[in-house]
Amino acid sequence: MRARLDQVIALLKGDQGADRIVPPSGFTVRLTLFTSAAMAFLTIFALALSLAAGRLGTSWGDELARASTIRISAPPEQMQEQVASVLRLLEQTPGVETARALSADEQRELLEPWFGPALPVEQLPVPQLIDVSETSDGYDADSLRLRLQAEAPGAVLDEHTRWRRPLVAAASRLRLLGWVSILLIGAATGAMVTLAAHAALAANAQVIAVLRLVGATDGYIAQAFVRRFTLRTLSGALAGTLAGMAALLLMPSAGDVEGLLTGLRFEGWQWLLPLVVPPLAALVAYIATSAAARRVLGGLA
Amino acid sequence: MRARLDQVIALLKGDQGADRIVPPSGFTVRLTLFTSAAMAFLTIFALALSLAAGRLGTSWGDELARASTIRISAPPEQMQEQVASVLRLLEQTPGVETARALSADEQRELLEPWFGPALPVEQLPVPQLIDVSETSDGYDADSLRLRLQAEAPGAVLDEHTRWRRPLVAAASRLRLLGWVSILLIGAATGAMVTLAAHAALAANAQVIAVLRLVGATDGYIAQAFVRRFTLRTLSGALAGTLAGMAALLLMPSAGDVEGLLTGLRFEGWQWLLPLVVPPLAALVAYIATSAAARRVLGGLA
Amino acid sequence: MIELDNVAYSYSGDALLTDISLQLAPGTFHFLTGPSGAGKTTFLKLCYGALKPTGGSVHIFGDDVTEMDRDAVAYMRRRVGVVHQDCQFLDHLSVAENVALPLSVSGQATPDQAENLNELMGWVGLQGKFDSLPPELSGGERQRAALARALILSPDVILADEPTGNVDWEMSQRLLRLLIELNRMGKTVMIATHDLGLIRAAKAHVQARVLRITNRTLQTAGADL
Amino acid sequence: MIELDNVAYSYSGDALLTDISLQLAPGTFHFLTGPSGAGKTTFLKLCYGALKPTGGSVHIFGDDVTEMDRDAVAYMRRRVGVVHQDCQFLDHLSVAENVALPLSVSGQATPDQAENLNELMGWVGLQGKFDSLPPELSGGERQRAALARALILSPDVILADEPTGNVDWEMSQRLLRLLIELNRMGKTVMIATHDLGLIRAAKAHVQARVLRITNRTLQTAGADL
Ligand SMILES: Nc1ncnc2c1ncn2[C@@H]1O[C@H](COP(=O)(O)OP(=O)(O)OP(=O)(O)O)[C@@H](O)[C@H]1O
Ligand SMILES: Nc1ncnc2c1ncn2[C@@H]1O[C@H](COP(=O)(O)OP(=O)(O)OP(=O)(O)O)[C@@H](O)[C@H]1O
Ligand SMILES: [Mg+2]
Ligand SMILES: [Mg+2]
Repeated sequence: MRARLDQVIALLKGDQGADRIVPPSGFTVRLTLFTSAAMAFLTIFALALSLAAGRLGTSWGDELARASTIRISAPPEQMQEQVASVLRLLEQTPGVETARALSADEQRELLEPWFGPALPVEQLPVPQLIDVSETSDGYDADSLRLRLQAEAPGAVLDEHTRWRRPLVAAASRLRLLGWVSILLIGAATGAMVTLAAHAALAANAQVIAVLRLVGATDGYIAQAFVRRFTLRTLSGALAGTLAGMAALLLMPSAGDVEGLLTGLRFEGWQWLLPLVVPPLAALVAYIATSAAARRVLGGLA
Repeated sequence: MRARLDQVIALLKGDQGADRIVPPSGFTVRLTLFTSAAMAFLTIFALALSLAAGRLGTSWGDELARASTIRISAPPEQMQEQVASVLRLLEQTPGVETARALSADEQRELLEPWFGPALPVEQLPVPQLIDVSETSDGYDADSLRLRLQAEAPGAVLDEHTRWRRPLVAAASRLRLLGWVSILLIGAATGAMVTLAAHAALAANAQVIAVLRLVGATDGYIAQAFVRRFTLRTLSGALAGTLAGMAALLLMPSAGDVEGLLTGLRFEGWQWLLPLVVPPLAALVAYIATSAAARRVLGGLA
Repeated sequence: MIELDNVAYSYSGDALLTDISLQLAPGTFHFLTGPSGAGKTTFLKLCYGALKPTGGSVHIFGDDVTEMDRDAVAYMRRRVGVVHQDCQFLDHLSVAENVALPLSVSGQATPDQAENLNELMGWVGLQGKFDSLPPELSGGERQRAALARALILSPDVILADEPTGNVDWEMSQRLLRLLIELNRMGKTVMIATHDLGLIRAAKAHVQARVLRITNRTLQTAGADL
Repeated sequence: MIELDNVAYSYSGDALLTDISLQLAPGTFHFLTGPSGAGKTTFLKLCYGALKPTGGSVHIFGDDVTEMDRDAVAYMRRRVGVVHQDCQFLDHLSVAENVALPLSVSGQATPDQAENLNELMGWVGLQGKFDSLPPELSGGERQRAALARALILSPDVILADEPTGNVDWEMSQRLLRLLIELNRMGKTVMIATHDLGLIRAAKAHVQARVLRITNRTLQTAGADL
């Protein structure tokens, strides 16, 4: 561990001499720089998409309120009995948190916009409403309907916020898609940085052969290349990340719409999340270049 | 034009001899192959996302049904008059397509689930409902409310499908995002293929110098490289495209949910759309390699 | 065939060569000597259009080098066989394919060239190396492969830069005989070398003119050899 | 210093070298000759561990080559100065930096080495080329830079593969004198060359042994030189 740490410190300090042995520029280096920048940029976008989808799902889920209503229409003499049996039934139903019959006042309030405040609810054949709130798992609506039919023929289950369920599902698929994109982009970044490092080492085969011939150890040669490519990838990814974050900041705000789609951006601590991207890219580059260097060196006497 | 065509035909046929002068493999070639494959894969995903978002927007938009209701509560003696004035007002409102007062039967039907079929609608102070359907542009709800207040104090505007509007906006933003991703990925692909081609040509500087020395013309040398890289990019992009399409086919179907989020996939003729990606990538490679070859050759005597 | 008229050349700053005039007539045989770094390679490069003179004018087969476009240079090179001092090959092609490269590149590769190739490979002692890759050749074998490649198109002019730097005495005699033979067939030959023994040996068989680069200019070496 | 015991080597299939035994004692001076393609370069590569023998054993400074790990080979190379036949450089570094490369690579680069470098560059006639880039050197200048690079670490053994293939006679004498001087200081020197004149010239100044590769094995050349 200690040796590992020393190695990392040596990597960062760099060795003036060792650093010069790698040709300063060239297309392979530029390629590495650009690849990591572009991939970081795309990663930031995918990350923002995932987080936005996550927020969307949460906010839709909250508004779903997990509430439904049971409406019992029955002749006045049977009403009391049916209400009681439905409440009993609901108490035993898994997935139902609370169930409560609305009072006459509450029912009048609900009907007020339709009939005005003067409506004599008690004298009309108004059905009795039961407010049901679910647990987060929810109940099985179909089986509840069947049992209601058996116990209280006049009861109708009205899942008035059910329509939001597909939206929540859609949001969670969107989030999944975002994470899949991040994985894809991450894998592509890794593969491309690896290939770019390989290409660079292949292009510098002569440099490596010369160094080996004049008595450089494998560690010395590998470090020079690893350092160069790790730093290039780091700075490329950093540039890409910053550009991505800037682009997100500049995205037009959706204004009122935000209530539902809470915008393609980071919020609060999430702004720290993209900062993980450059070190990760650098880590990939470190591993890729080390492996590539070992491979190329292994082929030399 | 004719010369251009001959050139393309020559490119596709290839010259057995000329083809062999480019080293058969190497990291830069593999890099080109992989880059174009990965980028095509991502492009397919972004494309599917855009199209799905587009469909989502359309289907939400359709369900929005562009309908609202005006509820008029008034003493029976004023009812007729208020209904008439509201209908008159609506006729003059821009954005309203049709407006129609519901008949007593229709109203009873609406209330039936609440009070049963025996409800004497005519004898109750039931408000009169007016069904309003909008043009696709929609009307200005706030100004309509103001004018209603002035003309018929008992009228209440109920935009019962307004809540879907933000969803449609969200879907269209998602579609925009998809197209932005495609643009980004496209630009990144172009840049990466360009850099990979440059890197490959730089790595093959000796080959080019030798060919030039033994009397090969610029056209001969350039064509060998351009052909190689165009074909590699084409096959890489083709592989990536097919993989992307296969991945989309394998995506779990959302079942019932589809009503709203019509799935991340292509439909009908849209399956032809991704097939545009490989030729486009090949075109980018063709242009990039030609330019790079001209540049490298220009530096040689 | 090749005419230099008051040519000067400088890579940067100081002139390396000045005031050089020379006519390479068809069928002549020239040696070029001079200390290391005098400009022999530079002079040869002027002769095959790899460098454009910074002063004076060079005509190759009657055309002014500074006025040739890139394709004209490529076509001209098919008539001038050059053996470079640091001979390079396409490392992924076999030696035989490398030697035949000028044929493929100029679209003259035909099956009946095979015998020609065979004979040439035999002359330069590479019979057994047809299918080797260039990195598997020894230093001297590379030079000989480069000479064979320069001769495969049967060029009118042969410019060889230290073609015998890495081969033993017998082999260098053999290569010299090949060049003398070609000269007898009417080719113009110019060999840059620092091997005075080779020049002496050649003088016994052929009417050779010895040029020497000293003091940045070209001089005819006297009978001192 | 370097001991070969019954060494055989084959690249693939047929053996190129067989049955070679040799001891390079400190302070000795050897020439290695043989026709082009005989295996001189191969033999030298065996001596500095670039190739591992396919038969027999090679000991360098007492260690068996086949048992050395990669770092041991790297450290060993700092004690053996090698001039390669196809000398290669880091093309983006100046000639002076290239010559000093073994110093930087072994962590011995100190300011007081500057004078040493200066002197060495003077000996090989590259005073004016400190800041040139390797591709700007002439063929002979490259060889001399390679020799300087091989000597900068003041190695115990110097192996040179055709170090005078591209330089004129006076310069080759100058380089030979440098090597003889180093040999007098106790270094072991082995030069592969096909230039018999060079060997003859050396014999006047130093007790040199001439080895010849013929029939796939090493023989001591007699007084025929
Ligand atoms: N591309 C270049 N840029 C700058 N200087 C150069 C370049 N090429 C050669 N030179 C210099 O020009 C001089 C002559 O080089 P040239 O290769 O012509 O010598 P030469 O006579 O062939 O020597 P040798 O016998 O060693 O091959 C040398 O001093 C060399 O350093
Ligand atoms: N990597 C390799 N693979 C296969 N064969 C090789 C390889 N390197 C050299 N050879 C063959 O081994 C033989 C000896 O090569 P080597 O380079 O040792 O010769 P040399 O004596 O140095 O010749 P020269 O004087 O021409 O430099 C040659 O015939 C060569 O073709
Ligand atoms: Mg030269
Ligand atoms: Mg050799």
